[in-house]
Amino acid sequence: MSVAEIEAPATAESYLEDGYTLRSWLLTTDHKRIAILYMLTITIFFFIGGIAISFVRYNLLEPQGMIRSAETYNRLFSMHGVVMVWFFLVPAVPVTLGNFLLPLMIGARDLAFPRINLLSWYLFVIAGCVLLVALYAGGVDTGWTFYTPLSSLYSKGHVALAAVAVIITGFSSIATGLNFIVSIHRLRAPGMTWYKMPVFLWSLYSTSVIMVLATPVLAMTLLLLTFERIFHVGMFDPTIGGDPLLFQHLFWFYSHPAVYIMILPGMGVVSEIIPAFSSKQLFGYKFVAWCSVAIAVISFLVWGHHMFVTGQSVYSALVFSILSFAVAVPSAIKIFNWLGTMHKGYIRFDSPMLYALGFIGLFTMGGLTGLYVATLAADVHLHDTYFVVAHFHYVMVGGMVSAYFAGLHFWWPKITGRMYPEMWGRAAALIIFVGFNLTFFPQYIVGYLGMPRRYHTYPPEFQVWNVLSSAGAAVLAVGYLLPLLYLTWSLLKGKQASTNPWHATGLEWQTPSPPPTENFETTPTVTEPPYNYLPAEALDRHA
Amino acid sequence: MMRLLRGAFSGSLGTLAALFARLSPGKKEGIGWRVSGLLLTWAVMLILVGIQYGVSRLHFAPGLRPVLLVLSVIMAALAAIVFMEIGKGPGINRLFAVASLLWLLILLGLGSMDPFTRVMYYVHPS
Amino acid sequence: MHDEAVAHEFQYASASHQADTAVAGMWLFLATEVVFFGALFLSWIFARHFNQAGFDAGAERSELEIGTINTVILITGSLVYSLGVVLIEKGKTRAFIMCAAAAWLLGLAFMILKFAIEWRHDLDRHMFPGADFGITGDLAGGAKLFWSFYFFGTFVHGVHLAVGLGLVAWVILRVWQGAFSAAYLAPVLVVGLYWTFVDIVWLILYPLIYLIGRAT
Amino acid sequence: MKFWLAQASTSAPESDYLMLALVLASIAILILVFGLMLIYAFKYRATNRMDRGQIMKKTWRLEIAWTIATMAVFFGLFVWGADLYVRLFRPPAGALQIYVVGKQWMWKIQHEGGQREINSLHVPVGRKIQLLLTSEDVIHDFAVPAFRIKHDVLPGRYESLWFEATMPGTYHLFCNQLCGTGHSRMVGEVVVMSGADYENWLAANGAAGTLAEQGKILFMRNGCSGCHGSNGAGGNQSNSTVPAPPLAGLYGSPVTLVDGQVVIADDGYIHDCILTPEKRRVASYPPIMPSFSGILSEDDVLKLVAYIKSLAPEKQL
Repeated sequence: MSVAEIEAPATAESYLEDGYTLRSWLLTTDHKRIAILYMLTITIFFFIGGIAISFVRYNLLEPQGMIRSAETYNRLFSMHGVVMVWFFLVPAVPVTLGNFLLPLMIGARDLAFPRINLLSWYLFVIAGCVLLVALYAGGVDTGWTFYTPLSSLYSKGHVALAAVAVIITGFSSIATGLNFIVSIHRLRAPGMTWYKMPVFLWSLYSTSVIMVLATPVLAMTLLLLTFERIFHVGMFDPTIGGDPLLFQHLFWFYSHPAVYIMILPGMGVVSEIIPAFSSKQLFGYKFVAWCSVAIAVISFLVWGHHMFVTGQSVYSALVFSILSFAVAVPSAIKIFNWLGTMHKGYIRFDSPMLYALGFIGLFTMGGLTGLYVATLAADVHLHDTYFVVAHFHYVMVGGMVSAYFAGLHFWWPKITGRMYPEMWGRAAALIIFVGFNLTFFPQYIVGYLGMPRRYHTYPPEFQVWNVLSSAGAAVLAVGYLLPLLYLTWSLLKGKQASTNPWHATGLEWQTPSPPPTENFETTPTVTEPPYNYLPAEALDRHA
Repeated sequence: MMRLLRGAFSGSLGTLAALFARLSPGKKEGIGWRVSGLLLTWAVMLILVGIQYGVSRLHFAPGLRPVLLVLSVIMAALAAIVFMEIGKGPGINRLFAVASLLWLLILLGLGSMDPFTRVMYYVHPS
Repeated sequence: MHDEAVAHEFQYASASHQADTAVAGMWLFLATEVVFFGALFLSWIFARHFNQAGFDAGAERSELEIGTINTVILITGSLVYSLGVVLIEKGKTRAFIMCAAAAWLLGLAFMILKFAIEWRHDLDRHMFPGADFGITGDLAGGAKLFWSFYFFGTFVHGVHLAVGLGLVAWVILRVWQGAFSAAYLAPVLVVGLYWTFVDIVWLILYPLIYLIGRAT
Repeated sequence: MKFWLAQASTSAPESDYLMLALVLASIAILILVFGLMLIYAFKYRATNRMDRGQIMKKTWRLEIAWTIATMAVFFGLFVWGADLYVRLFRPPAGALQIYVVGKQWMWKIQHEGGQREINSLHVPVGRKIQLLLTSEDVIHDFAVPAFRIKHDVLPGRYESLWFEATMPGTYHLFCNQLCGTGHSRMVGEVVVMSGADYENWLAANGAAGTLAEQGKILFMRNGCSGCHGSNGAGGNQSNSTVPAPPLAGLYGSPVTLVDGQVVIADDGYIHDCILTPEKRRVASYPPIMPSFSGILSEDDVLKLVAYIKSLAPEKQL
């Protein structure tokens, strides 16, 4: 079957030309093709989630709500949350850029378990279909957090279906993480020591650790929830002495580290782009690399900070609060190291760099407001208000989506062999930055003023901020539609890309764009440290 | 340092497996000693289950509860070391196994901290 | 004929490189299973901590004898499969098939005892925590929690064992066909790891279900 | 358009100082990060061919410096926030107790004098108020932004939350935990009044007896008196058929449970004894107390608790 001979075919035709039938795509085990399949799938989900939230922002234009039914409104924001978290943010960078680049970056021909990789995409698609069935049947109204006993005993939405969808996509995520970890351990090319790996791989490794060790807990939790939902009795049922807070503990044991599933790969992308466009080595390589691991480990120790006002033990709250501050330290270190990389560099402002700088700015703002909600007494006031909404959107959308776009623009020539129109790329980066701040900065203020999350109607004094936010959302929507248009355009009309259009270092830039099916004609031997940028050369190049 | 720890860890597992083999009669090489190692482990596990069952029949004191759990943990460890041969193969096998236990500890430790320290509601002595 | 011993997927340097990697992959998968069941164990801690009397009263009604026999069966199943691995490594393919078949039958015996006999017995005694639950009065709540844990936990474990039965059957078939042998053992080892792990999970569930609640 | 939020409780200014510190720290860091980013972007643009000089190489000292600086700031913030938090959730002495029951989708409030209101809470200014919160169905969350307080309201247990209002006025009361379709309608108002106005309000809304008096009626009607005696004197062979613990004087006193644990009989304990008696069974009595879960609503339990409290001699602990 998939057992092949050692020597690869000598013809180095690109992976895109390796068969044009639907079957050659749907049954492929090539990590690069699977990355493309994933890219198409998550793009669909990104826009499904986007449409749902457009209705939400539309509703909030008026204090009494533009949408008449509160039930519909609840289902819209719940669907937005479920789709965006599990079907876009969690998979986004790892399964697309990660899948495509990991073997290239370690000098391997594929991942360790190519068929499991394909299986993980199929699981993802099946999960997506189950979710769409749930959506078609009427959706869920519990928010993406599925808190019991609302979700288990009271909700009239299709909680069990949605939970099953999330469980399945969880297994897809576990399969991906498992593949990445084993590949990094076992398939590095000769000479590719741990400290010669690009930081992107360190962050993918850390992300995979979380995927592999946190996701199973979510699966078990949602199975328990489904059991309780079906049989009307279970471990979270307060009427028989079950503890609804147990659900929150288990849920956040996954879902807090999951935030770092979303952000760590983004940090990895930025750690590649900043040195490339500064023509300079990454400042403090070992610190940045180990900070990813530290974030992954500490992220497991902080979940209780979602529960400071839920009736959790005060002692637990104290422990979780101080650990939450601890997890912010490595993030801060990373930001300083990126700035250190820019220092005395030769900085170019191509679109990937603009997105990356946008990431640093927005992520800093998101991270700083994370301190507010990690501070116990401040969280008492801010918990479950729009402040929290703004905070995690700054991290996950301002940070993560910017980083995804940065990476997409950076490696687009490698993936597709085409260049996109640079001016459009820069314009979109700016529009997204402006639109994003217009959308979410007002939410910090309205949150501090007390507006609760997930409100279908609200007191009129909050209207100004909500209208501002909705206006920003319209700008943001334009910003997100633009790349869809010009990147698609580039596939048809874009200029042919050279092997290394950005003059970047790294193994992936030494193989043709797009790469051949077997990635490298002969397995490379690595001798150089990563980010071996020579400023003098850069000077000549731009002279 | 890491290498030393790793060496010590896999070494001790190997010793434990070998110890079980040596304790048993039979040839020290070939299939013989591995088979007798497996059989001996199995016998030890059966004895432990026997103890667990016997104690439970006898309506034991509440203080013995942790002991019953510890017996199970010992059996699980024996299964991992002897049946699953955790000492063999690449070192990452051990790394993964240890990581899973560490994360299990985090989950159970930090998770149960809340119920064990929670004051359901306390009235200040007014 | 294709020589399985030297062929391997093109991202690997050698067949043994690939085989070792497959085993490592299984270990990592089992690590995910540890935290998966860890969540179940945490729910046990919570439920029992807040409702000790009721929870233990529920546990007292569990079938200690069947549970103990099942524990012995699973331990023996792991032993037999491990013996088979030792034998096939020495080229004794037929002996492996005997061992694996015995392990499979033991697994089946567990399933029958657990779901056809014990579960039916439990259901007959109205132990399912539904409308006509057999334990009434003050302790009903905690007992319901116990029996929720029981049915859910044994079900999830049973699903794992069912998957194990499928895998062992597949290994027996492939060894029979000559696809796996001493020269190419990775799938045999990988399935063996999973098989014993299902046993380990039961070893932990056993005291949680049958033993702890019986203290006086 | 509102830019600032009223500070209407004693903890509000404290919470705001903490917020202010956080805002100032964030602004300083934002200026640093954005400033460096913009300066570097401009100064070190590729088209600027100025001599870069020696590139910074040694990183350890720098890395450790900013790691320690960050940790120090963070630790300070942690201590500050933790201190206020602990004080916020430790119930004060001598507070006026008010019971709050959340249900889909309304707030039911009961005063000690028996006055009841829905979706509004009247309190006097300048007095410590302790809220005892519970829910009849899902998890709700009682939040008053102007007081900077918030706590989840869980089914099956009491939560305590206290505040001292400092400014008469009417403030928003929100449910902050998604609780189903009507979540955004589960809002109300907190009316802070002067002491005199509050007394007038209490008098004008006088209910059918105090909470404890209403509880006494329930005590008779639900058969509690059958075992515990008509005045909560306790049961023995002489005055009732079954032995049951006396309730007079129970409140606030230590109780020994079957497992040897000693607890103080507080609101939560009595609540549990009525609804889930098996959970914390008292020693030296047979386990015959039936559960009233599903028979008594949370409001009724409140009244019973208030009645049992009223049987305790005035204790000065």
